[in-house]
Amino acid sequence: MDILSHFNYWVVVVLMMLGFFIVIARGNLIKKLIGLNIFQTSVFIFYISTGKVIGGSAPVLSSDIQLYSNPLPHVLILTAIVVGIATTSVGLALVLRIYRAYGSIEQDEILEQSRQ
Amino acid sequence: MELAVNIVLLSLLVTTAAALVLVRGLLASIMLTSIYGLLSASFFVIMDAVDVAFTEAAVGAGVSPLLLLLSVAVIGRHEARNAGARPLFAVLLVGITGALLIVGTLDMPAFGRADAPAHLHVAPRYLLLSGEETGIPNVVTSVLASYRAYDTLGEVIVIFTAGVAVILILASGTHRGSARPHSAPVDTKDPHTILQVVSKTMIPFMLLFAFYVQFHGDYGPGGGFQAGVIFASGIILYGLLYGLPAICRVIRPPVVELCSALGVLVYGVTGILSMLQGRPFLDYSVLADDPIRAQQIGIMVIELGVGITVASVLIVIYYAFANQFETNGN
Amino acid sequence: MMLDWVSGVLLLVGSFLLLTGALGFLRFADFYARIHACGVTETLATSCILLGLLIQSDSAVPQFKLLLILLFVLLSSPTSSHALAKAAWNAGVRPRDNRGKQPLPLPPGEH
Amino acid sequence: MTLQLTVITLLVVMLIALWRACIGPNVFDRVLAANLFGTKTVLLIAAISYLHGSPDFLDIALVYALINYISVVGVLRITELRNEHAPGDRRG
Repeated sequence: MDILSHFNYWVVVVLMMLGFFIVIARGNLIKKLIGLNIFQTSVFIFYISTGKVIGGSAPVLSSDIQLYSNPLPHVLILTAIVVGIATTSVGLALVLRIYRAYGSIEQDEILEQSRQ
Repeated sequence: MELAVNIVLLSLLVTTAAALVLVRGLLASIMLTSIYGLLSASFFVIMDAVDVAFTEAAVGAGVSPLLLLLSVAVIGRHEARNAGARPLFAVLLVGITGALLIVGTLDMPAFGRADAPAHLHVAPRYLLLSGEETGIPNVVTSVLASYRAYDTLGEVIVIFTAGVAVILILASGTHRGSARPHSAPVDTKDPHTILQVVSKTMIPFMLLFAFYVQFHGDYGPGGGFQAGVIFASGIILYGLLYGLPAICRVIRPPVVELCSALGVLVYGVTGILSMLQGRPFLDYSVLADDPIRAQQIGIMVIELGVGITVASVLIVIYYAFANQFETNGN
Repeated sequence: MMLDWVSGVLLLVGSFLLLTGALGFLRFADFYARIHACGVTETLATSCILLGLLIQSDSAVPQFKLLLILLFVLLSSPTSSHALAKAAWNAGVRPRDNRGKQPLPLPPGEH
Repeated sequence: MTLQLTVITLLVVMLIALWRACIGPNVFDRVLAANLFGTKTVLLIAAISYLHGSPDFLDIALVYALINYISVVGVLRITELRNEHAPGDRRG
């Protein structure tokens, strides 16, 4: 099997795991959101890689082009990016509220305070 | 050449993500995140996903790092050195999951093959017939706004709901409403004259370009989502330089809040119109006698609704965050 | 034919300038030296590369878009360098010597 | 041929900027690196669009050229408010 034929998918897995690691191993809530963003982008990269056809071109119809890449993943991811920024901002708003209530955004300190 | 650039960009992406794992300090992380966004947009260009790259460019270059920066400005950029860490457990969990996923990819069809199952089902029909059925060269636009308009309606409602959620979360406890600024204008010791002059020349171009993207989306990359983000970016730049009270005088918060609902309403009413004529929801054929013309009108109206909602929700979110920033910062 | 040469030369000059700027950005010891290195090369390199591309295309719309890109980069890139240097100065970053160790003496009146 | 060379140069410059963004040391170095990265992305996308022969991509480069410096303005505004609270906290 050719190494290059699956390179993109492996990169996706690595990125996804790096994001996952940040989410579970870092205690800072904003850092966790950044990790979640990396995870999310890795999914985007996966979809777009699946949609690519080698030798194809962007799916804007034109009479002198024969082969196009798959437009369907593009549609899904295009909307997902904007939804992603909207949901990230909800997350950030929650973080701000947590900061207002606990005076900290470190997971440990918040847990300690809520135990008392 | 294309594949080589693909490999280099992906390696840079992995490097950036690894640096994000290692680096401490939130401002540094935000800057690396913005580099990560730039890299992934370049990657999308290489993968022929022009519209996706466009969206990522508009979101990743302006709004996304900015919201993170504003939150960090309220909270403080310090990141505790070893909080919540059970690194061994985390490494083990991540390693096992990653290994399983890699084993899973081995069954995937090779990258870029034209006969992969993903390319055999609906996509050929879109590519073959969408030109005749809608008369719109950009397949992504016609799929987004016509063939899969139900999905898009869902996404627009999600964005609208996110805007409402941000208002509710951040407004409670202080005062009613999202962004009625009650702080005096920020008195900066030195006004940013150069920045203000340059931005004043560029903001009109941003807004104009947003309209170009909105209405040119049928023929090239673009559409309501991208246009909304670009429009909001222009407004946000103005707000950054002149302060929240100034921008709230230009565009009053209740107006934006109303507009974010208006976009969804435009979208929904288009669907209801076809139901009133006895056709299925969001069937555009009732909008004109000629079916192609009807499709084009429907797609234009819907993209307009999307653009209005996206732009105003992002502005609403900016107002809410900037309000926190300016009241807590002073 | 002639135009191809001109475009090629412009692209090469642009690439060379980019590399020198990046080297300065990598090697210089002090923040202000680094912002100098890439701020100065950036505008000329961008102009060269974009003009080189402009010569290669034969239709009007891409040429117009390239000119717009050039205009916006020329406006925004020096401005952001200025904003960044100002932010760094206000945050208390001060110029240092060639090794990045000793702070340099400041002109009278500054602190 | 020179176009390919330009693309390669741009990728090398991006690598250098990324390295600077990783090692810092100052937070403003990282902002500068991100800004440099933005301009290089504009050029890379423009060059790639000529390599592909499809001028549609230029719109994307145009977006970057327009809104890339918003985040720098954001950094400026935020540091000037921040340093009144926490002087000396410059590492990041």
